[in-house]
Amino acid sequence: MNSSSLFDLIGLVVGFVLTLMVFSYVFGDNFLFRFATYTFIGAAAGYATAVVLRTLIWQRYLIPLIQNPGENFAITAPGFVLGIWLLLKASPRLSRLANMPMALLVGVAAGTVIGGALLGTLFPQANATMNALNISTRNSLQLSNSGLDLIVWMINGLFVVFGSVTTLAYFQFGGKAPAGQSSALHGIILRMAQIGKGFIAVALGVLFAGVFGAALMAFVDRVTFSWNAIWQLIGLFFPLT
Amino acid sequence: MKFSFSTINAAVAISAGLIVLLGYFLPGLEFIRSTVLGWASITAGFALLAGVLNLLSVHWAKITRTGGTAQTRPLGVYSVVLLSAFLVTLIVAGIADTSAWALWIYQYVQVPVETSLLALLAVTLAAASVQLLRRRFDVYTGLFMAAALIALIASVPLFGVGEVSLLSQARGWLIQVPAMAGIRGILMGVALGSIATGLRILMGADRPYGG
Amino acid sequence: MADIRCPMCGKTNTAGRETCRYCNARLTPLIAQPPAASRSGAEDVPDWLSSLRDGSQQDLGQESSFDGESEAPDWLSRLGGDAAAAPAQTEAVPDWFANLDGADQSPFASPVEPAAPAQPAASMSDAGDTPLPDWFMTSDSSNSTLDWLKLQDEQVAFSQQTELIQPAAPDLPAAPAGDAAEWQAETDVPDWMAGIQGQGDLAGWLSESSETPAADRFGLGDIGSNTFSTEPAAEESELESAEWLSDDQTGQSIDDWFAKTQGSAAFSQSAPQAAHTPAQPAPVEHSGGLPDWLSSLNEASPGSPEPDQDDGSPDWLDRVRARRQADEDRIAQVSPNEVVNPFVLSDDPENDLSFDWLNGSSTADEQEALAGSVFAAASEPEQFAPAVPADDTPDWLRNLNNDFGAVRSPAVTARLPELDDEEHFEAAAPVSGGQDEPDWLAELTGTPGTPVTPVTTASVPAFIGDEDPLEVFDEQPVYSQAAPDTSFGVTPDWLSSLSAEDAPPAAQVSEAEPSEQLEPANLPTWLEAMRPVDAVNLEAFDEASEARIENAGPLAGLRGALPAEIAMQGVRPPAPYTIKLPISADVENRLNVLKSLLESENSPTPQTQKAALSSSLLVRVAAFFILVLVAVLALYIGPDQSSPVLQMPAPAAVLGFHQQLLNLSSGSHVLLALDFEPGYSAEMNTMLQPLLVQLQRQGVFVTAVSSSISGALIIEQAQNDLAASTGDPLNPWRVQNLGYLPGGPAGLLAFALEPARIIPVDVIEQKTWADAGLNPAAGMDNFSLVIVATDSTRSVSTWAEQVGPLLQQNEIELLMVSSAQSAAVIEPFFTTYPPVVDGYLGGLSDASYYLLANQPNAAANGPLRMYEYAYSAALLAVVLFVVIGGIINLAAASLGVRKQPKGRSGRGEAKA
Amino acid sequence: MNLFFLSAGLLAPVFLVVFFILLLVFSGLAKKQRRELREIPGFLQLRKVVGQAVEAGSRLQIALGSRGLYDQDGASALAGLTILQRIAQAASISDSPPIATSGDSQVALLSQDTLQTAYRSAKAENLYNPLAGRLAGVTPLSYAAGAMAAIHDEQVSATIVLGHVGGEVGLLTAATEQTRGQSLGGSDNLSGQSVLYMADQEPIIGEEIFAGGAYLSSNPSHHASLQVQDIARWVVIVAILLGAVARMVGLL
Repeated sequence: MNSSSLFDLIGLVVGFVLTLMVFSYVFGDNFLFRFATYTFIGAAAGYATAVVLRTLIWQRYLIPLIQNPGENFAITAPGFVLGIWLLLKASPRLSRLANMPMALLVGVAAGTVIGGALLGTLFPQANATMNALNISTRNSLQLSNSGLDLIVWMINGLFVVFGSVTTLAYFQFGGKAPAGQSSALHGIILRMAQIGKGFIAVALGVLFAGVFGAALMAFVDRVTFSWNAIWQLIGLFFPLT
Repeated sequence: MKFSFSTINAAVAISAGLIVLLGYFLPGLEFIRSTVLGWASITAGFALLAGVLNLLSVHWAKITRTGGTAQTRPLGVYSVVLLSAFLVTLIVAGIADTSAWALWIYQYVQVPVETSLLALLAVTLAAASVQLLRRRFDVYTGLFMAAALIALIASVPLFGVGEVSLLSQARGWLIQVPAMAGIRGILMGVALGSIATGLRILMGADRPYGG
Repeated sequence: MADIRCPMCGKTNTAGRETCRYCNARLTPLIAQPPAASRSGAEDVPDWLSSLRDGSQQDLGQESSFDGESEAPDWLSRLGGDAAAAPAQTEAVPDWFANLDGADQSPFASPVEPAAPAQPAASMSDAGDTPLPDWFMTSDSSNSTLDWLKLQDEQVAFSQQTELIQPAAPDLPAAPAGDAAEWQAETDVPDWMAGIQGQGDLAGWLSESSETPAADRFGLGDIGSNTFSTEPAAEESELESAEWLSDDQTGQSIDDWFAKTQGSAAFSQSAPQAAHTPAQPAPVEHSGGLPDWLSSLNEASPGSPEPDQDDGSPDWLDRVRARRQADEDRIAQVSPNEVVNPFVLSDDPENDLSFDWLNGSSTADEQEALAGSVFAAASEPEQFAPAVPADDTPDWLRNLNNDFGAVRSPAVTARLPELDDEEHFEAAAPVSGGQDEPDWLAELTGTPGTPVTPVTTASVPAFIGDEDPLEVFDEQPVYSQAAPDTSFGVTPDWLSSLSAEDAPPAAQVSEAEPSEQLEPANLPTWLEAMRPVDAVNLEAFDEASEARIENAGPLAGLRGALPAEIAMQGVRPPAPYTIKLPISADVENRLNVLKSLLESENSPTPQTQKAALSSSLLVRVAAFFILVLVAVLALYIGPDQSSPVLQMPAPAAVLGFHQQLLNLSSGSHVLLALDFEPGYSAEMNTMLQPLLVQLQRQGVFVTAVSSSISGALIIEQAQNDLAASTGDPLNPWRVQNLGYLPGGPAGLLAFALEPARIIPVDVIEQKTWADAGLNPAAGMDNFSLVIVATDSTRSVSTWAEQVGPLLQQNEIELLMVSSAQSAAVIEPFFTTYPPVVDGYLGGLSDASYYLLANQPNAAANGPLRMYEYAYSAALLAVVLFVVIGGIINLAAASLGVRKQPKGRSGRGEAKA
Repeated sequence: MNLFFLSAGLLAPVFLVVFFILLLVFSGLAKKQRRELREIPGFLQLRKVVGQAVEAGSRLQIALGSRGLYDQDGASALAGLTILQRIAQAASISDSPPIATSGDSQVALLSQDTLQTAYRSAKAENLYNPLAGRLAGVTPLSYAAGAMAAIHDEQVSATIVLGHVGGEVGLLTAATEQTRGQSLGGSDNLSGQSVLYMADQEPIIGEEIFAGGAYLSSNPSHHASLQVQDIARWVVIVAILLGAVARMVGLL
């Protein structure tokens, strides 16, 4: 057995044992689960640290700065200063001195958030909703133009517009409550909000199915892995002639 | 002194945010915007180091905790495990972050545990789904469960039966019409909230950076 | 008003003085204000006390008009006002009377002594949460006493008594109901129960009871003999004296005091009939399975559920009440002979028949007997003195010798010949088991062969029951005559005065036996057993030897010449069984149940939560094993290779995806973004393999990047999987691994603007963009297609929103390979116009469609098919599990709502 | 370059400027007069849970999610930090102060700053523990595992999810159930949102997570932002309806 296959065999056993350790949580929190998860958290953090130190800081920032200072100085040097300054956050006493780099990060994040939300989400989604009843969009999807299909498409389009609008209306926060009514939402807004909540429930249900499906796929993968590991180990110790 | 510090921090945050934001609309600002993004990107890398130091200090504190109760004392053992795994992986991946050893750790430690956690999620979600209607019994929960079950059962050909066209069409309609409408509404609402949150920071009204 | 004897110097002081004028020692206890108030007419005097003063002025003639609903003061007025009523009073006399008495017995008592009455005194003065209702409950006994006083003049034959029970039976609930109401109104059961448990000695107290001859704890002692019920009290006093003395208002002290009061009441009522009834399971369970303070609760509310409805008294109390109710029902049906069931009737404070044996006490000798019984009863509190705070030595121990000196008093022997008529016997018969029954009756009923003995032995603690009736009854007069002093020696003046004023019969007896009056005999036979010499009935020996005249032999004609023979008759070895506990297995089981119930009340966790938690664990474990089983079975069976993979037409998104890949020319570059976490690699790599194989076949160069920090390894793993799947690990075709792209969407946007600047080199081979045949300055224009493989909805929207517009402007197509959980989010970007996403694979099903479109063989038997097969089996199983489990759970919840409106499911109903 | 990007390029700055001006105006008005807000059960539950934790001396965990700041994820994390400040102010006097866990280093550092600010404003800075704001894990699933460990180790009575966390949040809710605690909150991540909708008694949905500041504090800017969001909402709704009709009839 060469070394690589030995490592793979050890890895197979390690992976199999770790899988069983994590599954033990089904019966409640226990030492095995903790051991596996803490090992995983430590390994992930260790790898992330290695990637940041080796790949980011050394390979992508320092080497280019050393090789071609003129071109990279404007970006890399201030970035390094701010980064090292930020490391003061690791010290409880000096933490407050490192607020400025954090302010930079938060400011950049705020600008990115606004731009992304406006140009990336709000306008594209509003535009897409407008197109729900756009016949040219339908043509671009090469769908048949038979009468029934057209009616169905139209109804679906109305559903999409109505659903998007009512869902957006559901989030209405305030208003002026009429006398004798506690809720700030009333009348048509309340009705729209109630309908919108139904669309939200359906949407989240579909998304939940996706989450559940992905998790179930992982479960099947673990069972498959364990099944193969068991047979491999059996074959190793009790070779079938 | 404190006042000036907080003011300077707020000024930095607002100016950086405005530069990045205006860069979306004013072509002339693209270079300075990418420069600021570059600073932030490098700083974010160091921020990860600071965060990892925080993680390590939390677990170091658990190991060196004095006067821990019988209940908290075993936690030190777990923290030792975590720190050991951290050091081993750091050394292995520090040499070469795509070395055979790093790949081995990834393949036989990280992937099995992560996938097993997801598999565990499947079990807990199944158990929680069974008790959902008991916890919250209303029409919206009914819609939620109905949509989830239809989308789930029709995501692959039904076991032992094959594809059921009605289920497939129902799933397709759910995803393309009501679910898409709901998702769009949620995304647009989130966008509005995000814009307001971002603008509050650019106004200096919110200062999560400790200003 | 009697003078007060100073407990320190022993000199008498005039009533009303608080301190001794000779030694300045305190004469009246600090807390024993009622007597002082009753003398001085001070303002804040409890009602019962003020009415008591009125009652003390009443003449005896009023007693006939005394009704069953009368209040405590009335019967208190009868306390000393009427000898016939005295037994009733003694029923209600709390043990602190006995303490007082004990104090009087020891003039050199410790200074703690005056504190003895503190507890009950405080209890009386604090009616809000203390035993005013208890007084009422005990007053029931007095009321019952008065009921039977109405029958006092009738010469009642046994048969007549049984008839009298019938009209009495309907009256049972009446007064107690009222009492229960008041009791409920003025006491808070949970509070005092908490108080008891708070003291933490109830359970221990019960277990202690099971180990000691504390028969009275189980009511048997009450039913049986007050003589022996002193024992547990003394033991308890030793165990709890600290609390007892220090605590004057806690529920424990109050209830304990009340318990003993009731115990004495139970005794006084039940004792007379004890002789007639064999041990019954119900009474054993009722009186014996409960501490007497609990049985007193039951007595307080026969047939009235209020207490346990409102005060939340525990279930076991209800059960006991239920059993008790059943017993009452049974009584209503029993034959006259069974009617005088001492246990059942003794439970009921209303039961006036318990003293029917006194009905015939109009003749002089019965007056004596009555007085005897009166003071026997009056002496009971002494037996119940729990703390004996006066000093550590119980009274009976101090008066031991006097007791023996008192045995066989002339008064008793004088009465013997007078007992002649059947009526007396029958009238008295019911009492014969009791300790306070008249000795004249005792001697009669004590003869072997009468049903008395076995019955008594069966129904009282072994050390009582196995006593020779003769001996048991022989002791009675001692108590009788000692009673007045022992009970009222140092009682507060208002009481001592009351008792001093009247009770002529008692006075007669007192004259007859002045010395015994001072010597309360309260000797448990187990103590006799410990003192064999004392256990010898010397009096019996003396009397018998003097009475005996030799009629043969040389000593013929001589009286008392050969005492030894008599003496030998008199001498008995101590009964070794006297220290046995007469606890049946039944009683012990009930005791254990009671203890467990009381202890369980300290655990606050609601049962519903436990149930919910355990059920969720059960559901989780069940789901786990079902999924494992189904997946393993599917893997073992495997898909049918011959069966068609998919019949339905491929979705438009898959067709678009397939078409865009086919449009790629050889040598073109593709940017592949692997934005998923390692946990999703199983699903994602399974979906990616057909894509990578296709790209490899078309000779397309792939540059890979990942926004996951493990991205470099994810890409490397995909590369290795590809090599393994193609069976060609040395394939020169390689993916350029740019590794981790930091900064999230902002970094992604920066990368989209200037990719070569953000990630200049390959992380594996350090190849630059130029080395890979890319133009660093061209940026994204190097790529003819961008493929994003992701598991995250956020990643989908980020690529579509941040990079999508740029790609659209540069007319670069964007394809996506998505996990099932993010597939739904891609749809809006695919159906919009112009489409931001030009095609996508969402989940295993779409991947199968794609595989079927370009690699039919792999679609039929590749790993994807196997995964999909096992996945569909597990999916069907889990859907069925959720549906069936949900229905069952919902049904259980709706049932739970009916049973328990405050349950967890109730919240769900409320929300619905 | 189609009509949409052209219109977006023109309309977006206008929309943004109007939004910003309205925000300033309503912030001034909100200092004098507050508008009535609809009831969000999730925030009522949040208040209740915080109150119960303070009374019982039990610990709260605020899960700020596993993603960074640089997009809507960042927005939800920033919103979560705002709510964290309110919760920390309320619970700073508790025997067991709250802990904030996150899966992103920057958010973890910001949570420390936020907690310190909250304790300072509550005049209890000496009670501030820097380790209360911690990085539980560097990847989404390692974050979930770390947060699960915190739930078990720190005797957490309630886990409040306020940030960008995916479907793995189901592991947190499972751990909370095992410890008989409560989980509540919301996420702008649609996968996480769907799981929370299923697992929580009173889920906080989508945009509601950004309203936490207004519902939990009296900061005028937060109330003003809700007013502006409502105005912008109806502008978008009207625009969608008009645009849909216009495109249906071939206009635009």
